[in-house]
Amino acid sequence: MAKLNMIQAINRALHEEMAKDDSVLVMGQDVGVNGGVFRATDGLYKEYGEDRSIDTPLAESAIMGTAIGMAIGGLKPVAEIQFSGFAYLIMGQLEANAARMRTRSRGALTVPLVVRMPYGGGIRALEHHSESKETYFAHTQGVKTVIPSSPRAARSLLIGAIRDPDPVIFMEPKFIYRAFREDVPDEEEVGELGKARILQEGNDITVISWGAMLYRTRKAIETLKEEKGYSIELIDLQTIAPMDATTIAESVKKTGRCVVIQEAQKTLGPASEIIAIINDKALMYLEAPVKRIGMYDLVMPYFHRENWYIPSDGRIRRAIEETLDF
Amino acid sequence: MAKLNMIQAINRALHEEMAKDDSVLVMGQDVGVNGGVFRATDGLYKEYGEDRSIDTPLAESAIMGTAIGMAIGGLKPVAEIQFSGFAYLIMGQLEANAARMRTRSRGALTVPLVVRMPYGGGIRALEHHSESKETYFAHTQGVKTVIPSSPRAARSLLIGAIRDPDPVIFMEPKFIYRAFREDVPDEEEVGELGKARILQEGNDITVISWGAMLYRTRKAIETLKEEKGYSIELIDLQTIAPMDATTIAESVKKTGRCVVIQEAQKTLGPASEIIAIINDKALMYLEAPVKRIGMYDLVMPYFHRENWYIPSDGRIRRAIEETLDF
Amino acid sequence: MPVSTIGPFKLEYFQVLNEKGEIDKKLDPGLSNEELLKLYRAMVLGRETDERLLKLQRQGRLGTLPVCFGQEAASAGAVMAMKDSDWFVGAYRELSGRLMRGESIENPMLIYNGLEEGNMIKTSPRTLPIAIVLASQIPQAVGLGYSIKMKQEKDTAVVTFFGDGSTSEGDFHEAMNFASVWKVPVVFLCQNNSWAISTPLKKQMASETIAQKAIAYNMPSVQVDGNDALAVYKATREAIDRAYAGEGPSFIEAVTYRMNVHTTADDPTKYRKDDEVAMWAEKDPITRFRAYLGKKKIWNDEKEDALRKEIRDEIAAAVKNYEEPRQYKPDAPFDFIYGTEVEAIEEQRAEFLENFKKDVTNG
Amino acid sequence: MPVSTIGPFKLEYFQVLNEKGEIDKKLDPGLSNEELLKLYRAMVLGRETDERLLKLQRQGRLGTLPVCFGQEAASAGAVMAMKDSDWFVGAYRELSGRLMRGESIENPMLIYNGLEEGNMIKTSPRTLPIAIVLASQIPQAVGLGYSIKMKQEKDTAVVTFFGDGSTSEGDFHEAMNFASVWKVPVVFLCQNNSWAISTPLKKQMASETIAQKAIAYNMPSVQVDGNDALAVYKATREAIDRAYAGEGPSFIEAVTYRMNVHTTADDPTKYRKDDEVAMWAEKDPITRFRAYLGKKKIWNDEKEDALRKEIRDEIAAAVKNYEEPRQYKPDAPFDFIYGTEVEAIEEQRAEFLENFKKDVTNG
Ligand SMILES: Cc1ncc(C[n+]2csc(CCOP(=O)(O)OP(=O)(O)O)c2C)c(N)n1
Ligand SMILES: Cc1ncc(C[n+]2csc(CCOP(=O)(O)OP(=O)(O)O)c2C)c(N)n1
Ligand SMILES: [Mg+2]
Ligand SMILES: [Mg+2]
Repeated sequence: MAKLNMIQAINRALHEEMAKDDSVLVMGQDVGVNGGVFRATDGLYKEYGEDRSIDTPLAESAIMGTAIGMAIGGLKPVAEIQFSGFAYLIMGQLEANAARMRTRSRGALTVPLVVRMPYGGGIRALEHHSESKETYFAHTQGVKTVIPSSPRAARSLLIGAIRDPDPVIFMEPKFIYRAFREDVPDEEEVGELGKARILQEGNDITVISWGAMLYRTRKAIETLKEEKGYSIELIDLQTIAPMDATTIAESVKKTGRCVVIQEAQKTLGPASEIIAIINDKALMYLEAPVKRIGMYDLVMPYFHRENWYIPSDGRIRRAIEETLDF
Repeated sequence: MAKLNMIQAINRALHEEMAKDDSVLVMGQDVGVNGGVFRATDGLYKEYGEDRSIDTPLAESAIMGTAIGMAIGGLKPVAEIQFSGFAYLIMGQLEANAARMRTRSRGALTVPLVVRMPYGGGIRALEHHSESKETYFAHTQGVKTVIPSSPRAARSLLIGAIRDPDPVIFMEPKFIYRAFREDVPDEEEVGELGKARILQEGNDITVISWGAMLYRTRKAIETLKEEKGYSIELIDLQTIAPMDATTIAESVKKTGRCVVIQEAQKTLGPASEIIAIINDKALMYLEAPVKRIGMYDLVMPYFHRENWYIPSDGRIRRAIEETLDF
Repeated sequence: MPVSTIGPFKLEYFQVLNEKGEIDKKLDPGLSNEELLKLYRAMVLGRETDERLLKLQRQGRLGTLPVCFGQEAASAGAVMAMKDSDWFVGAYRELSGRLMRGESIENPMLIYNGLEEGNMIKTSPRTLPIAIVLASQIPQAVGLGYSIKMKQEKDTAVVTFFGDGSTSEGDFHEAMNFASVWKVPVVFLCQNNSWAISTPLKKQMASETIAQKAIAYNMPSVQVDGNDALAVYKATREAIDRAYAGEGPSFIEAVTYRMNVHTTADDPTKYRKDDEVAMWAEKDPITRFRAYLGKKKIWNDEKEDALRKEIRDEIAAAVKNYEEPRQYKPDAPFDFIYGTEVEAIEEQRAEFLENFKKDVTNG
Repeated sequence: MPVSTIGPFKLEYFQVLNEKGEIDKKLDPGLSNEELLKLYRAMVLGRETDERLLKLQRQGRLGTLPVCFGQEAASAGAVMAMKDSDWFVGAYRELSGRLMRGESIENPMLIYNGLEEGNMIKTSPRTLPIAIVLASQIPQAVGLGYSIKMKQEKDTAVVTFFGDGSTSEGDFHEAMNFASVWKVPVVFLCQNNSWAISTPLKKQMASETIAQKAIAYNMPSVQVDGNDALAVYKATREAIDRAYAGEGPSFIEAVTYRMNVHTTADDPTKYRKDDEVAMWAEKDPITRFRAYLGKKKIWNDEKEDALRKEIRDEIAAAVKNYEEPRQYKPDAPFDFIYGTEVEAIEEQRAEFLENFKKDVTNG
């Protein structure tokens, strides 16, 4: 059992999988010698050499496209896009090939690969280093989109993603790369993709979040529980697509109220789908409108204003209280 | 007054705007000499020459990127992406630059341009020629995404898009390019972006659609009205983003029931946002869950199966009846 | 030295078999008679299948399809140099090459009738399905090349095909660069057929040749007469041998011409002159190859008639088989979207099947 | 001819001012003394500002920022050849050039303190804001070039800047191709500083030079000593003159070196050797330029001291001004998302302002 932060947990998962399976490799800009700009791939170069820890040239579409070829050829590439703000350049390859090859070839060709990318705000970075655009990926059929919210989850879900037979977009909330540590067991844990996790059971209200926002939400909830004694059911969505409708619906059927906290922008952010699922499966149980809070429909501001725009503890708390009081 | 089909109406709008404003130009693959693979730009080459009717080299990202430069430089490019299935290649430029330049420069630099693209299924075409991915664009802040549903709307909305100060994605439902004709007045009509249109008032149920699905929905509704006498309010969404929440909410407040018919896939298709808006603004008026029908979360099948997957008249009719009977 | 020279960079153009079917002895790649006949047959099969598909389309029995007429040498010549264990990563203009790789004649019929079943490629597992998104297949070829290297597969290469227009795409450039840095066993084969739908070369690029684009990547490159199957074979042979020897990627520009429509949805009279087409008709790859075989005294009219008949029968049988009434599983798309069972997908499948049944019965 | 030659393609490399500050008379672009001093000042201002920014960052007074140390000649030399009416389309490694274009010293401070206000570029309307998404600015330059052509703006060109790594992006290739086909007045200037964060050139590309990439587009291209401001000036002058004359785009590779960290978030000791850096220190662009001015007898220590003091005062004033307590409008992002009023945005603005107030008051 080791206490790891999220970057260490991700690094550990990569070490473990590369040790276990010769066909796993990491690739991307600066992932080799430098160990990645956040050190997620630290030590892999030394351990496994430049062929399995590839410093690629600077071209996202080719990183995606060659990874697809590698996967078809029997390797298991774990590609890194240095920041999710540059990942829009992979949309062509992702949609045209990664997402479609299994369907196109009627199962003859498959594309088991992972694309890791840090996403989200909060680290005082430059433009394009702060967005949360999981919708682009979640709306891409045939691809799974996963977001861990803690070190232990990051390690197990990344292992789950690497072993998954489909292309997986693995978005890492960089705000909490080093925010806290968590016990990570020595034994293997393989996260199941497509499942949300109930972190805390409750009866008054369902609160759904993921990634860095979940971390913030957790803190907000602690205060609320202590101060007001609410019974809050907290769900870590974990997989944005395919979304775990059952867990969401069952919880809302129980509580009748729901708040979703996302870092993504409002229009067609994942919260919209959560609301649509609740509409489909649990509408008649709702006692109040589902509240969604997150980034507005704006360009994420440069960092001076960033924290005014990312949902604050207070905003989360208020949203929960308003929904409870509705 | 002329009776035009949608392609003719689009062509007419381009002719009109190019005649009126020297800075307007069209660009894209095969839009010049050939007049576009669907003939949307027919005659522009002859009338305005190759400098304003540009046959570009074959590169979508550069079509988008150079159009941005042209717009900054004072031109008004109307770029064509030959099929929306190739438009994922513009996501990098669109998000990084078109969508952000106004914010980035605090209004000093603006990017008034239009990207036209045929989208959607139904024409027995090859792979990648049948999808409806308006979500990718609608989720891109700073960009407007418009879809006309008839010749007259196409002409007026395209003119509205060309005159708009922001980047506009103009998605054309190719299934109805030539499906029917409509009277298009001789005088200028400038469509207002951001507004949905109530095509038909009614009290029992709100039906929302856009593009080719609206056309199909209209037919389904006719039968229902005649056979069963329902009073159906039909809304043409017209602009996917920014979405006209007021029109949607007001209608649902009146009817208490709603069906959304989209060609897009389920997860995070525009219907999800419509449902979220109803949740935000009209939840307590709902007498039944909002029903969304559309493509499933699959790769759009090759054309042999396509029509089994695009919402059929019957499926639309059933959805409306089920929601009425709920 | 304040001023110095970079380069010079030089490339070769070559032709082995001229328009009259005369061979340049110095360049003869030395195929056996049997091999020559195999290559000839592949081109004729491609041509005849192409014509048949076009007819089926015109009769409304197939949907939109690309036409390969006149470009038979470029893909067949290349495939002649390939082994089954090499990877074929193509676009849609390599019908001869694909059939030569062992794809069934029914495959294109299924595909162009809107059935993914045509991509099942069982007969040729290392042939990737046609790629419609231009140039998107090229990075995949490089990734396959990397996997060959990593797995130390001996004597294995990848040949990837694309058109002149496709070289304008970013993916082409990125893939060429990755390949040259990684030194992967990949052959880039550009079928320069002068047109990208209605866009002629001179609107597509300012460079005189496509071959010179490889200079940017320090990649061996050659331009050949793409209607000369022996030139294409020879260039591919040499490139594959370099790949097998661990010397990395190569580039080949095969200069050919799109003799017919781009696809059946296209009308070339809008944008090009007949005399350009007529000029190229004289460079036909099959005519010259046949003349060569004749000169070599291994071919005659009788054999030609027999071959044509054999091929036409083969195609007819394939058409017949393809047109047998068959039921295509309506919900097959749900089977292949993910490799794991996904609840939402199964739920949607049920919804689909219910609706499908009702739609069929008009319920 | 069955075999013929394509090419040869040749490029030039040149240097005007060597490391010791000696000029090659034959290549001297003939700047006046006044111009030489202007160029020198721009480089020193860039260097001093860069150092100051770095210090502010290390003190926690700025966020992450790129460091331009050692690359002053490449952008200043180019801007020396530009008029205000030319467009400057850069990335983030052209501090000297940007300041020379008239951008205020406060701009980078604002930007690197997370304020879009730093992009307001009022003092230099034809200077585009820094582009972070690598190579994404290059197609824009080509579009601007097209607008110049369409509007028949006389004697107007675009100069676009990017790094060695950025030439691996598809957008670079696509833009080069469009520019060459359209013959637009655009100068492509690559600052080859040997590194893209931790990625050295040899992992970035297999070609010996970046200049040779222009051969793919039949574009005039030259490689110059990028630490030699006169060489960069001369190459840019010639390229801009070609652009003004309607002869289309040109490519310049300026060979320089990233002497410091990539950004303040980077630690180069992880991936490169000190002696490489030390070797390049001897090629410093400012040192050699100063030596040249000394040899020309238009510069001495006294003048140097005066210049340094003047510049430092200027920077200090900018820092002081920038650090004046100011209120930045919290909801400014809502003002610039669209050019029209959008109901949803105004609704969200209200929601934002309400939350902002409550957050501030901890309500
Ligand atoms: C990325 C992309 N953009 C546009 C298209 C539409 N399109 C199909 S074929 C074609 C022309 C291709 O020209 P070329 O690469 O020369 O190949 P050819 O058809 O001549 O064999 C175009 C523009 C596409 N399929 N993919
Ligand atoms: C499209 C894109 N991918 C990745 C990055 C992250 N990144 C920022 S700078 C950099 C290296 C750039 O190298 P180069 O083009 O040589 O410019 P230099 O920094 O050396 O001036 C990388 C990978 C980015 N900004 N944009
Ligand atoms: Mg072509
Ligand atoms: Mg560099």
